[in-house]
Amino acid sequence: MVNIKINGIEYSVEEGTTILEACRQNGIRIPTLCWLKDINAIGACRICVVEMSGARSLTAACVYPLSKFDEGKNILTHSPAVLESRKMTLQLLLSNHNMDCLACARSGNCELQALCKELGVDDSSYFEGAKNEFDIDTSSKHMYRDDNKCINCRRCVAACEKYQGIGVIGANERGFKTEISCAFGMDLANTACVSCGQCITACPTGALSEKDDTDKVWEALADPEKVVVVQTAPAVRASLGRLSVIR
Amino acid sequence: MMTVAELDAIKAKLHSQMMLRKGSEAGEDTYRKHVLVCGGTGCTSSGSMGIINKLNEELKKNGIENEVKVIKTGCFGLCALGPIMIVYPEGSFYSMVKEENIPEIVSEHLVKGNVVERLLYSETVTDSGIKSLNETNFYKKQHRVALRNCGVISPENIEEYIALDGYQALAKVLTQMTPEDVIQTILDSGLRGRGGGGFPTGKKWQLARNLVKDADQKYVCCNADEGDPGAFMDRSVLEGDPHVVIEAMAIAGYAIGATQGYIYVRAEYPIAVERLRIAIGQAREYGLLGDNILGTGFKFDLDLRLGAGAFVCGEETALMTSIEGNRGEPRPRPPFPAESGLFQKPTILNNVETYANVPQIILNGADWFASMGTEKSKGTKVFALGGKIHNTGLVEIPMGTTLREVIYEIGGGIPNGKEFKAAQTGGPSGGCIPAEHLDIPIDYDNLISIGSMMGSGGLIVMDENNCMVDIAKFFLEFTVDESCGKCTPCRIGTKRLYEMLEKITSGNATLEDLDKMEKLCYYIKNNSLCGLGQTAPNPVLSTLRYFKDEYLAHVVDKKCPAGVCQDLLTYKIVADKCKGCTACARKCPVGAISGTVKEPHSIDTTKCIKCGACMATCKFGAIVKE
Amino acid sequence: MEEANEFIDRVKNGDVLPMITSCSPGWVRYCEAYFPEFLPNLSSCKSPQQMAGAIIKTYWAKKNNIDPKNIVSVSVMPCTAKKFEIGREDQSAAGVPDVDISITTRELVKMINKAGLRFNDLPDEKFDSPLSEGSGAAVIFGATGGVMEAALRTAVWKLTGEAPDSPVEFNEVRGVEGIKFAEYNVGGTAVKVAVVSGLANAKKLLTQVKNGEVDVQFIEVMACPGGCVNGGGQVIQPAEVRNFVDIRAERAKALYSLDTARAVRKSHESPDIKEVYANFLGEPGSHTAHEVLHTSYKPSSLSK
Amino acid sequence: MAFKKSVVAFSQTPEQEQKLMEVINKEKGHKGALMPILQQAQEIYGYLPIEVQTIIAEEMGISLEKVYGVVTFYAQFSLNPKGKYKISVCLGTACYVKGSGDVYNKLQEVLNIKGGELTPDGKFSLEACRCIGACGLAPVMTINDDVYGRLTVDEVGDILAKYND
Repeated sequence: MVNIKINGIEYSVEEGTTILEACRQNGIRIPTLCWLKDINAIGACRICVVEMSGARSLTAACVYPLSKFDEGKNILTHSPAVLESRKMTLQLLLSNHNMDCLACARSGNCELQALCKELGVDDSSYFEGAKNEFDIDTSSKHMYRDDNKCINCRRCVAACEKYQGIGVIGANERGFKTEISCAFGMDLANTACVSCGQCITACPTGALSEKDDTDKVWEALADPEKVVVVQTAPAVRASLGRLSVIR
Repeated sequence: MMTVAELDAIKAKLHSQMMLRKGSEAGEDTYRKHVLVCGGTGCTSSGSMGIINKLNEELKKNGIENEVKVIKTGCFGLCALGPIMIVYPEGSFYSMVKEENIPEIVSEHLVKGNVVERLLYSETVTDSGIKSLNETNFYKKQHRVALRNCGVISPENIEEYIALDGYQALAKVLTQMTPEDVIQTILDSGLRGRGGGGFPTGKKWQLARNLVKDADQKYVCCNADEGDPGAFMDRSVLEGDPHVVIEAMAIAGYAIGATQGYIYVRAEYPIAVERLRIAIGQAREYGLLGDNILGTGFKFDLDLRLGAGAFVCGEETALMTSIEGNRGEPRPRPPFPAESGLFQKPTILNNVETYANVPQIILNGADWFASMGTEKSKGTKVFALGGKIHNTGLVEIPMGTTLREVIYEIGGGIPNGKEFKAAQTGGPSGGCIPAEHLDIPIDYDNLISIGSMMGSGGLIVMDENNCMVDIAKFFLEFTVDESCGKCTPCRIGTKRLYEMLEKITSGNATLEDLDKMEKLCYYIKNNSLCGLGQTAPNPVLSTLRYFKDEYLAHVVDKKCPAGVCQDLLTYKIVADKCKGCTACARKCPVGAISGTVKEPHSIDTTKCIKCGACMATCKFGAIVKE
Repeated sequence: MEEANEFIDRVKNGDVLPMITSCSPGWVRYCEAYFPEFLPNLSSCKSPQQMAGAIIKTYWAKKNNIDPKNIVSVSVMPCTAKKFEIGREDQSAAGVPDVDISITTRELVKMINKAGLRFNDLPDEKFDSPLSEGSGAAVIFGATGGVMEAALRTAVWKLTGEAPDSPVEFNEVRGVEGIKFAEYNVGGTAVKVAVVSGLANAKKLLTQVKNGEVDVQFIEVMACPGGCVNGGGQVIQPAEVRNFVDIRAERAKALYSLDTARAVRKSHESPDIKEVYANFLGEPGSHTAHEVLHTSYKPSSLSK
Repeated sequence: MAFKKSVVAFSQTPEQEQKLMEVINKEKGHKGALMPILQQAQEIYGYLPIEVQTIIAEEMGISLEKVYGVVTFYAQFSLNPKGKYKISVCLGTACYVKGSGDVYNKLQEVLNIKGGELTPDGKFSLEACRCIGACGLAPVMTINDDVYGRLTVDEVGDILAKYND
């Protein structure tokens, strides 16, 4: 066991537990963005940084395994410096993000949006600057890919590669121009993507979303000539109960 | 398979011959003279290969090809004077040699025996006779440990390396020392990483040996990525003395219990790659790599892995990720490489120069090494002197030598009588050192305390004509291009930082922008995942610290004191110097210059695009830029 | 019904084994692209979505004398791959597509909100007949292992003299593990089955099967880890939730509790199913059944 | 989506394909084989078109996107053929401080192409490169294997003229 202090209070956790999980076990919530349990622990977005005594710079909580070398260290999860850093990280992300929230499929259910609210972003154009302009891939029957809303967290890449063993999307180019896309900028429909949508449910923002066919259903319902017959899958009812449905 | 005895035999056989190159008369050696020609990248680019061929041709013509041996060596260090040729035992130092000088040198010096003074390096020619190389200013204060063999032995002949105690350290380690002894020696020597971080090498090896006891495989890696622009120390060691790195890595393998090593070399160094390939092949041939080395049962082998153009791969975890065949993106630490590095096995990664010191420490002992340098920075450091300096080249100085000595005494000062402004160390991760710190002893901790860092050794000297804001912008442009793009602070932060610098150098910035920029710098330093991001703001922070007035000039007065930032310059015609010859008006691409013939002309600054064509054509120096 | 029957035929006639389920369109596309050599192993049954659509546009249309061209068959699915499946070849029993529009759970949520429905204030209502009363076996399709259990319930019932009290619970194939194995003694013959979810797990299992390291007769493959409950079309849970709550297990639990609550828990006991077979299909695997409820596959050459 | 196929139609000789297969089979067994294979493939073809990357991906049993992701990360790998004469201007600090930026701009002006591009006739390709370690000759440029040191802007014209065959 490793004895550490979190915000000054003593705790002891199993060796190898990350700072994030150690805090969670003791009721302390650290915000995350790019971390997806088991498949995407890469420390890329830097939202989950914390202060740790003895460290030269802030430490990403999601990928720091506590060991005997950390005995007795004190971890500050919400110090002013930490909160300021998390806010600046968000402002940097926004500076290269298409902030068209009002027309976005994920408005109200977007993790970037929620974090901006939680961490008090009050000037979304604080870091004005050049933005990438990527083409939007609408080639597939089931989804579209809008990389102008992508924050490079790579959760979708992890889902496609680790869950599905397919990996037709990934990080291409380098630096600011890095883009999550298919090989040679190919359309998703020309790749062996099996349209399973695991990347969509992994995506924190509106960069990946299913194609909306509801207008066609409304049209059919309104058409007196047509008889509309609807069948529902068993699994639908298991996830329909989410609060946002029943206002 | 070779035994220690055979190793010693080779050494004995060649030793006397090698002494010729240390200035003693040729013993029973068949050759009476050795002519060493520099085969480093700089000199090769200036045609030293042609010089060698011409030399061989001329020697045959004069029938003395069996008396004079021609050897292609590594870099001597004084690149500014390349191509370089030295004739032993006299040690006559011919500089800026051209092919057409060869016939004269051969007939006059090599045949008749009188040195062609006209072609010698001027400084060595004094009225009291020819000064030897080591007395010249460039070499006097140097102390060559890592560069010991560079410019002395032929890098493509393992036996010349063996002749100067090559692989004796490995023999000593394998036959007389336990792995723990080796680590203790390195610890006691106080050797710290020469890649720039300065982590104690002994400690790194100790961790790799002890952290994971039952690892089925461990790795020894060499960081020869040397991505810092303006740094070429590692290149010179690899091109001049590749075996020292091979021997040191074998010793490291024995110390931590690894049987496989990788050297990660930049693809931009073809000559170094070639020399390493030859050296590894010869080492295997002589049984100094592979199974049962020197009959001691120790097994160690080495492979080359080429970089492919990514500065970030100089960072240790990125380098390992690259060797694993991926995008060279750094990994979070811990786990540190000593616990889980290459292919998730315990790994040590040291810089070329760090390894170059190891055999010497083993042979001469930790105290010998600890006697050099300062209290916390032991030994010597190799610097690559470049930029606005006379003696561009390679300099190895004991830690503690001051910057003034390096620039003025060894470096020969600033050309064209210009004023020294700053020295930049540590490349894109480093900072600048202004005139006020010229007398600071160079070592890890001092450089960090003044906001710069040791870095790998690139030392770029800048004079009054360099604009420090422009230099900071240059480094940020580099980092933006070389960032791997994985983490937010570096991917987006450095881009915003670069845009802010562009705003300043184009005269559109406000004082508030300066504060915002400084805050962004500390944010990037504090939040980036790896060393590249954490140090990317250093060039900005250190220029802000020492040259704040230049920033203010750009922001408040909209002026660039050094006359570099195009947008802030205005071209003006000095009325009394202008003869009205209309040459400038005709050259101006945008018709911004007006005036009648023979009358002083004037430039309409609103139209002027500041291309400088008028200034270039004016014969009377009537056009100035401020 | 059809799948259990096909499995029994394959075992009896010594056809290609192991038989692999074909209800997950993501998995079918994966098989066509990455393991074309296993296409003969795929059950020729259409997916439940397509079967339901086919029955609606054939039997149900005739029964209510509606011209199939005037029927808009809509499906609400936890899956985005269904949007691709409706356009596949060999999926139009009545000469018109079995399913015209497939929307995800997320799109249904949008429609509910747009329509201003307030479920708490609405009385419970039954689905319209036919096909109104799904059996317990059908409900658990959404969890990994559910299709296998459903098929086993019918297959075991058939191979053990159609006893009404034939086994109904096959716990070995339940649970969220990516790869599950089980062996059952069915009427004297040992039947080895495997259940995988997540295509990376399918890749591992199929490679083992190809190399002969694993001997199984019947495999259920679900493209999405945990089965359709964790499908690509489901309501998206933020990382905050999915990192600390096992969504797959929670949602599966809901389906298994619905199953135990149902009176009818085996497909062959469902009155609607019986009616369709009696009035239209005849026997499982009959010619009509083949025409209406079965499809075909072909390798894909898209860039991997 | 802008499909980034290379500008030149792909054609390969049997020897090239045979050599490529040799390289793949030799390296495939070692760990981290992708990088050496890509480097040697670029040696064989001069660049890495989709056809070559597809062969490598299939032989190694990895996705084409994995290969493409690695290729687009490193500056040395190129999707388009380089010019008959590869011009590489060093923009390292030592050269930059001595004016290699002006030489680079002059070249772009004379050749009428931007950095990273190829002249329409395929003769010259121009790129800026990181320090090649010849700082003693700053500012430096290389054209294939020839190295030009201590460059001035005016020399650019006549250096290019030497490569007119």
